[in-house]
Amino acid sequence: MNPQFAAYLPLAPLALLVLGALLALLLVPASRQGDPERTLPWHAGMVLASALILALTLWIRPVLGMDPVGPSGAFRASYLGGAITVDSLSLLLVVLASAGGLLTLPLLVNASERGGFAYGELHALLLFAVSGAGMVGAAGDMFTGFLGLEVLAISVYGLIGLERSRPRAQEAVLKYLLLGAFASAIMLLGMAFLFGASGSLSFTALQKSSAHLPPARHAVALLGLAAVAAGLAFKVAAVPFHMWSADVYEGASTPVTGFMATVVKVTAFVFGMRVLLWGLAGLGQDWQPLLATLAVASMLVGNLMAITQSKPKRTLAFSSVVHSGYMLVGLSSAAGTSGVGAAEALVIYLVAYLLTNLAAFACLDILERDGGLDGAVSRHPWVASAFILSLLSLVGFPMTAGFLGKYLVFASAFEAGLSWLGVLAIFSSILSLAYYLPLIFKLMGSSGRGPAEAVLVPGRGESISVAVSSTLVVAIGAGILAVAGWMVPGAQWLAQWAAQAGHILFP
Amino acid sequence: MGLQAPLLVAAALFSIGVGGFVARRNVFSLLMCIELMLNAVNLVFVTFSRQWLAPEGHVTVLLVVALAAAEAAVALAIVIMLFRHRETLDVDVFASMKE
Amino acid sequence: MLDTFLFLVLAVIAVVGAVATVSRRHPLGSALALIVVMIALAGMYALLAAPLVAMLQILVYGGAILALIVFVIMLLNVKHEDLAHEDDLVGRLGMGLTVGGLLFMALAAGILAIPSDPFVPAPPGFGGIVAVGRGLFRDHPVPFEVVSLLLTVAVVSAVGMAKRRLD
Amino acid sequence: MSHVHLLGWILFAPLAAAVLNAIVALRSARLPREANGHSLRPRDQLSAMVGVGGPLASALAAWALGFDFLSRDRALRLVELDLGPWFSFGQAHVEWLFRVDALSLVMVLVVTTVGTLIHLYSIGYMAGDTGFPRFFTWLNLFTFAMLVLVTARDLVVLFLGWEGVGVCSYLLIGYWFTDAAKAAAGLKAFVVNRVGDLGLLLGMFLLYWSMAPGGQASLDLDLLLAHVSKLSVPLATAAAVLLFVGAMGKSAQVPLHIWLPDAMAGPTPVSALIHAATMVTAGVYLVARLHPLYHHAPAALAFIGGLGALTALLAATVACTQTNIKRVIAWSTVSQLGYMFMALGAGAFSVGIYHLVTHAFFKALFFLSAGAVIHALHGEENLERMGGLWSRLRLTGPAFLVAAAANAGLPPLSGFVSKDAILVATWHAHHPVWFGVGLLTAGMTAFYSFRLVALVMGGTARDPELANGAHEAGWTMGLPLVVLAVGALGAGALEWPHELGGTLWFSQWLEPIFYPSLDHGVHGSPWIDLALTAVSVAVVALGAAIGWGLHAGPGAGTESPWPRLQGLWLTMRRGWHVDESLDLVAVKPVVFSSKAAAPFLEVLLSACSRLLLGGVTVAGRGVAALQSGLARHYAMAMLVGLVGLVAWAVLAGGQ
Amino acid sequence: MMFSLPVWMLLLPFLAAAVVMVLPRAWARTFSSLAMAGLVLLAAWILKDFRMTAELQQTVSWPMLPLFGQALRLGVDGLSLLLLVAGASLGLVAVLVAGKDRPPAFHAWLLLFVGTMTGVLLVQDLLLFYVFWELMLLPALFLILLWGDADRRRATMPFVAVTLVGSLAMLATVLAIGADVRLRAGAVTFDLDVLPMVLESWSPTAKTWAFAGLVLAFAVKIPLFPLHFWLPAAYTSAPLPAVILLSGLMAKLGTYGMLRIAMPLFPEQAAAWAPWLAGLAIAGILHGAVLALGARDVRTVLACSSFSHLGWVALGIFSLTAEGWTGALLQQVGHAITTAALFILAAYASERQGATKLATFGGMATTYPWLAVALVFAAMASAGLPGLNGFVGEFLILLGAWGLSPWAAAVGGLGVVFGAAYLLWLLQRMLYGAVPPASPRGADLSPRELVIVMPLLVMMLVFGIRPALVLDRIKPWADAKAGLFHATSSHAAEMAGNL
Repeated sequence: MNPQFAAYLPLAPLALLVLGALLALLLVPASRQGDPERTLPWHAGMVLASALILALTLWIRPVLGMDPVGPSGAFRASYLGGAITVDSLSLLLVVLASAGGLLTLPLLVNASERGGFAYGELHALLLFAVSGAGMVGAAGDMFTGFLGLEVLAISVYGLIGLERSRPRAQEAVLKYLLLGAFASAIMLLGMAFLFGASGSLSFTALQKSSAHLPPARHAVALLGLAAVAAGLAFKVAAVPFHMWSADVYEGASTPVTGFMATVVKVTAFVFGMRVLLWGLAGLGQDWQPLLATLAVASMLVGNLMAITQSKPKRTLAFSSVVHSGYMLVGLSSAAGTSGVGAAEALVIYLVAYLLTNLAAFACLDILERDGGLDGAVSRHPWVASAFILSLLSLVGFPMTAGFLGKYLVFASAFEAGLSWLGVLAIFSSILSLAYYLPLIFKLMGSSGRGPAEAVLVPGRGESISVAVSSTLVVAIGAGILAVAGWMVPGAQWLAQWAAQAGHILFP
Repeated sequence: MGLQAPLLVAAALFSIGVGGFVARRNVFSLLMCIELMLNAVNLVFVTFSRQWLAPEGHVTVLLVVALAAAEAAVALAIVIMLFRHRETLDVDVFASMKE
Repeated sequence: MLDTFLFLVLAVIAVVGAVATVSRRHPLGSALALIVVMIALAGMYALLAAPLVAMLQILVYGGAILALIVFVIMLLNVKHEDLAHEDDLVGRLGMGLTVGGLLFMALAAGILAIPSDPFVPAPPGFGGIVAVGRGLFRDHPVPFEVVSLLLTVAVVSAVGMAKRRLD
Repeated sequence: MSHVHLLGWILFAPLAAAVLNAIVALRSARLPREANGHSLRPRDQLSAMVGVGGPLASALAAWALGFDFLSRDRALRLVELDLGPWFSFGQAHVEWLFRVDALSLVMVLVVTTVGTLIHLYSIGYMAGDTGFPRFFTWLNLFTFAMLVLVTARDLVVLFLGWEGVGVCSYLLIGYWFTDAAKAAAGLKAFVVNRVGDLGLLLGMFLLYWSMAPGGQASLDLDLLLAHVSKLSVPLATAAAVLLFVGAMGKSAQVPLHIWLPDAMAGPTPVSALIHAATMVTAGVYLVARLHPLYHHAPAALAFIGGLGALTALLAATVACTQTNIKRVIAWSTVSQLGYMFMALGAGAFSVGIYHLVTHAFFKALFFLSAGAVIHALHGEENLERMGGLWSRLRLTGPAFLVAAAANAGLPPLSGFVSKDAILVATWHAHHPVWFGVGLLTAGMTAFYSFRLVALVMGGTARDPELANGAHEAGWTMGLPLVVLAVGALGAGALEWPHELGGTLWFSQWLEPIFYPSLDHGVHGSPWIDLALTAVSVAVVALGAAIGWGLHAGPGAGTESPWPRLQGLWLTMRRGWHVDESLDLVAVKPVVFSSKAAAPFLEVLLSACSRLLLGGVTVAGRGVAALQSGLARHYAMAMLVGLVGLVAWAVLAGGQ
Repeated sequence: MMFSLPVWMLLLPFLAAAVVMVLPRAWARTFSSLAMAGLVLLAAWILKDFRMTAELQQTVSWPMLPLFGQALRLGVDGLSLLLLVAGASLGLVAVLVAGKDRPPAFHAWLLLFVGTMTGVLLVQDLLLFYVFWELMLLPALFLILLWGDADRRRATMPFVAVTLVGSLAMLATVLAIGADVRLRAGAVTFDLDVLPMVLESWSPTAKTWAFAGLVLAFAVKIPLFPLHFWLPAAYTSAPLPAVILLSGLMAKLGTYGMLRIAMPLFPEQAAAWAPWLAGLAIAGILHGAVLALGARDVRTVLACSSFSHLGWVALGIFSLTAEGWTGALLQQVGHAITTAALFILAAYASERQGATKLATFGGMATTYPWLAVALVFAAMASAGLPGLNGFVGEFLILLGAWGLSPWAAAVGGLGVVFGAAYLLWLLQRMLYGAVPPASPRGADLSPRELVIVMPLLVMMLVFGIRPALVLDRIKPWADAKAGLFHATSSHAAEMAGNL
């Protein structure tokens, strides 16, 4: 292989996504004929799948020109003076975002075919969204990462807004857009101050300067940190920047909600890891209490809000606020040079969270279409079981991915000396039972309110999506039993990958 | 002239924009408040660029302008869509979702 | 000294314009006030050794973005009854600006803690088209490219949402 | 046959009979039930044969062993049967170890002999009952359990027998379970007994732990009794009293006597065997068996004797007033058990045991003859409908009279000898109060015994129709009456007082057991003893005369012969309201709390969950109120958050 | 050995559950009975090979994912052996009493229930213990929620909620321990043999909190007063096979956890708390008995009885004496047999009566003599009649309790009285009295029913007369491990000596 060519190979997944998105735009007119061959869905699916496989392959077979960093075998390849950085974390994000897109696609297509949706553009926007997420992962400087987030955000605005016939979707997109722009401006302000503190926005430069800032510039950096944290908190829906999420999650069509709750949040967290663990690693002492406070607020308020909700979708929305709290626990535990374990844990949590919520929202979408959740287990046993499984994963039940993530993240809090935070997180888990259990009970109950028989059969794509995500939830969860040699090598891969992704931030 | 004056102006503009954003109900006003905030950010960038003598700030300002344009485009599209359906520019009308 | 004086004048104009922007009832009035703010800002940019940015501020911001907003306002033919009936505007504006004022105080406290030495003289060509162009196209091509993508996405989204026919 | 084999026969013949009968009972349980009068169905015949055969074999073996013992040296009167380990814990090992010595042999003989007779009697008494095989199953099983109790060498094995007889008692009292009240009487008996059993258990624990520091912890009687002298006196007293609580339950001492009168709900043979002759005397046996411990704890002995005296008196007063033939005898049993404990309390262990033996004979006779009366009157038990039966029941009548006279303690019957020995013993033990109480009780005993005879046999029939239908039952019921009557008449010979020319053979038989304990009855001055005997005989005679005189005449009834004492009479008839008081103090609160507990729990649970959930919900609502649906409110929240963060940054940066 | 007996025991139920899901409905019961029988065989094999010592046997060890530890160890010792055997046997019984019309999913959940509990018993690793512990809830929940009584939803909510609260408290302890180990050693391990050494250096406060977390989790499962509130409703509304496993095995895992995890890891805390916990156990014994006395539903009586009996077990454990421990372990096995028999017989009786409310019962001894005999027998075993399986355990527990404090034995011993009272009162209402005119008539125990019940009754007798069959395997362990608390127990003996 031509070494020149090989050196640029790590960019391939991202390039593929962007080109695929642009190609999808060209194909949009084809959809005018009603797209009987489903050209667009196939195209989008193929692009996402190839990006996923490509990223996986790249991770499994570190390519020429990638220097290992640290003992875990993590690698990093920089291009254009560090503006683009491909490493284990960015590849993982591509995999996650592509997987998110891929698993959402059938539901989205189904929703649009049921009507009320602009069919053509959504494929392009989905691909754009995933590429935006990929750019966040590959960004070598803060502003590029921010732009990636904006690409993702605007694509999601579009995805919500494409459902033009439903007033709630319009309301959702309006709120999301206005508040999103507001938050972006705040984040930009923060970045401006960070730029002021170090003279550059590239992560490497930030890291170098943040390690030993003179007091004056330290003050500037703190202003920047505060505003950036606020912007990030909005993106991940942490209290008190969370209020948009319930309305937007509710208003958007459920597949889009699922995509938002997973890909957008995970991407925002990866961005947060880049900014805080890489760029601002030197300020760990400063942002640790800040994030811990946000985490506590998110866990507390999120739980209280979730308990009072009557619509499952809003409950899940606030549940994801609570989960942001957990992830913030992990992020704040990663402060300091010994935070590798916490970063690793957070990465695993992100994976678990993404898969679990994808499954949950997919099931919710299917079940709410056909008679609601009451006694769904008798109408759609498999889908309802998958839903229960994902709810258990959200609770953090063992043998589900959720447990794995929760266990590792909470343990990292204890390890970081934030035992109080760990204990609060467990309290929060206890509180969260107050809304997860009723949902489970509702699914299993036989109140007789819903219809007795299934009317609508979920599409094949949807079924596969639910099956894949829930199987992965269990498979990763079973990783705790992954005793060398005879079970679930996937779990080991994940652990290894997470270790590398964590280590890449702590050279 | 030093850092403080431009930064204070930027802070003032940003705060006014923020204050307007939480106060106004008219969609266009909200959009313009955001523009105001973005402009304040730009001023900060330019100021620090001057301080560091780094052109990166200028570059960023240009890109922020483009970003503002993009956001405006989408926002206006939404406004058009909403106005078409609801015949109003009042954001408070859109409060159907709450528990 | 002249710089400082000019800057202060522009600052006052900008702040007054900003207040007008947020307090005008009709969006058209706000838009006009915003243009004033932008022009004042352009002046400040020029004083801060950023002539290119100053120019583009007027061209792109004033010329394009605001024109777009004004265009849409006109397009929608917003009548007075379509506007929000912001009867309690003064009260809410007071409230908003109070909290905004708090933010300003917090920010100002931070800013005033920064030592404010006079700027060193800028090297020739700083902020000029060459320097910025080099920064944009040589040092930071990636953000530039991403922004292009961003604009594409925005257009796709906007078109998807705003076009009349569903397909 | 070796002695060990004899012991094996003694123990397991009844068990084998019980198992066989159980099989018959279970097989017949599925057959249709037909009423067939008083004749025995084939399977009942089998059951009867097995049921009597088992105890009979046991009795024969026991007698064989007894005669063998007689021929042996005193020190060699011991047989042990080791069936291996049961369980071990801590340092202790519990063995299936059975032992017959002189004391156990007495008990074994009483149990098997009286038991066999009562089994025989039951054939006639229970003939025609649908549950005939079941009855014999329980009765055989009871015999086995009782034998385990009296032959056990380990306290835990003894406890097995102890509980085993309790269960059989429960099952037999509630034998006619279709009558819920009868079943409930069984329940009461079992539960009250359990209170005593708890005391017994605790006593065992105390002994075990008191031995633990020496590394010798065990509940084996030999080890234990060898150890008791090392115990401190308070500890020994505590253990002794706790163990006695067990005896109180089983032997119906105040206040745990309340179950025994109700236990009369069972068939009369059951009352005779379990609630007169054998099971209720287990407490006496236990105390006697553990006599070294009690010797070491004089205070406990005093307690036992005092409580025995109280029980004797109280029960005697109640017996005077009863209207039910069986209840009179039941209360009499309670009273006599009190006597036995009085003897034990006085340190006269062999006298206590002797009264146990004589009592077994005459009280069994009393019950069986009463049973014959009841049988003859088709189940009638009310004294108000009896009378004038002497002429109609030519066998039962005399038997009844002998039983009553022995019970009253008329010389020279067996009851006289044993009762007199007790009175003498209390006098010599310097317990004049006990003596006085004993004397008074003896008088009352005579009173109610002859009142009973007068009401049942004497005078004219109060219900002529019923009386005219009365007839004697068959030989199976008659033979036991005769044998027991002979026993009641002649058993006095075993311990005929010195001063009247007797040998005190029984005390000598038990001497190796209770050696070196002092039997006060043996060592008194003959003249004092004679005087005491004279006094007691006089009192008994007086009581008997009043009892007969007041009730033999026409028109006599069960009501108080002295109208002015009517109130007291009724109080006594109700057992001095002990039952009601205990019910109020111990049972009612438990029943109330059991009824209240579940609803209370429910209310508490729902209140707690409501409070908790309510608190959370209220807090949630408070937060949710901010979620107004208005974007600018959301922006305001963000703005507040931003101000907070920036303010924090300024403060943190200023440091 | 990779595939030795414990591994097979651990895998079999899970594999069988997977298989049964894809089998046709008609084969489900047969297949799962075969699977359970296989499990019983494996357990019996382990039993056969068991050496009567205190040590861990049949050990298996694998390397683990380093995130979670170094090696996963499985093993069997005197503490777990008989629970394993009892669990497998009860699993078989549960499948046998399951109705013919139960769907495959029901059997799958039953198998999973047994499997998770087997896991709890086999693993020698704190984290894996927690995992199986938590998993165990799932089958219980689903069995009740999907196949329970009419008011099952009301019944299960407190059960699940409080159980999860308890296990999250345990999770807090697990996390704290794990984090500490990793900080100190740089690697993760949850091996139960290693942890005590690590925990030695903890501060007393930290230990107390950690211990409290574990105690809460176990106390909910036992349940210890006042955390028992979930029990009556849950047991009452669960289907029969589930309730057999719930009361027969799951409840014992609470006390198992105390002995396996909480007390060895934190001996000082255990010693300090033991009197208080024993007090709660006694309160539970009495409260359960009182509840059983007042209950109006036959299943509620048995549920409360089970609660009361587990109070006995807990009392034995908290007595901190070898006698008490031996008794508690014995009582666990004995109670597993008795409670299963009682619940089964009660179900048979209710089936015939067409109701479970005691007010509708009466006179069953007349109409169903065999059933009545069996019920009386089982009730007597439950009441601790010597010669049957309940006695020796109760005896040793009370004996041990005396070693803790004479008052504990005296007050706890009242349970002996109350126990007899409520059981006989139950028999009184079900069996005795006249037959109510309205009650339906049915046949006495069928051969199938007899085949299920008889072995249990025979075992009651056998273990009553030859408890050594169980004791010989338990006692070495109890004697050795209670040595941890030897100081306290000899102290108690001295106290008794000084009294």
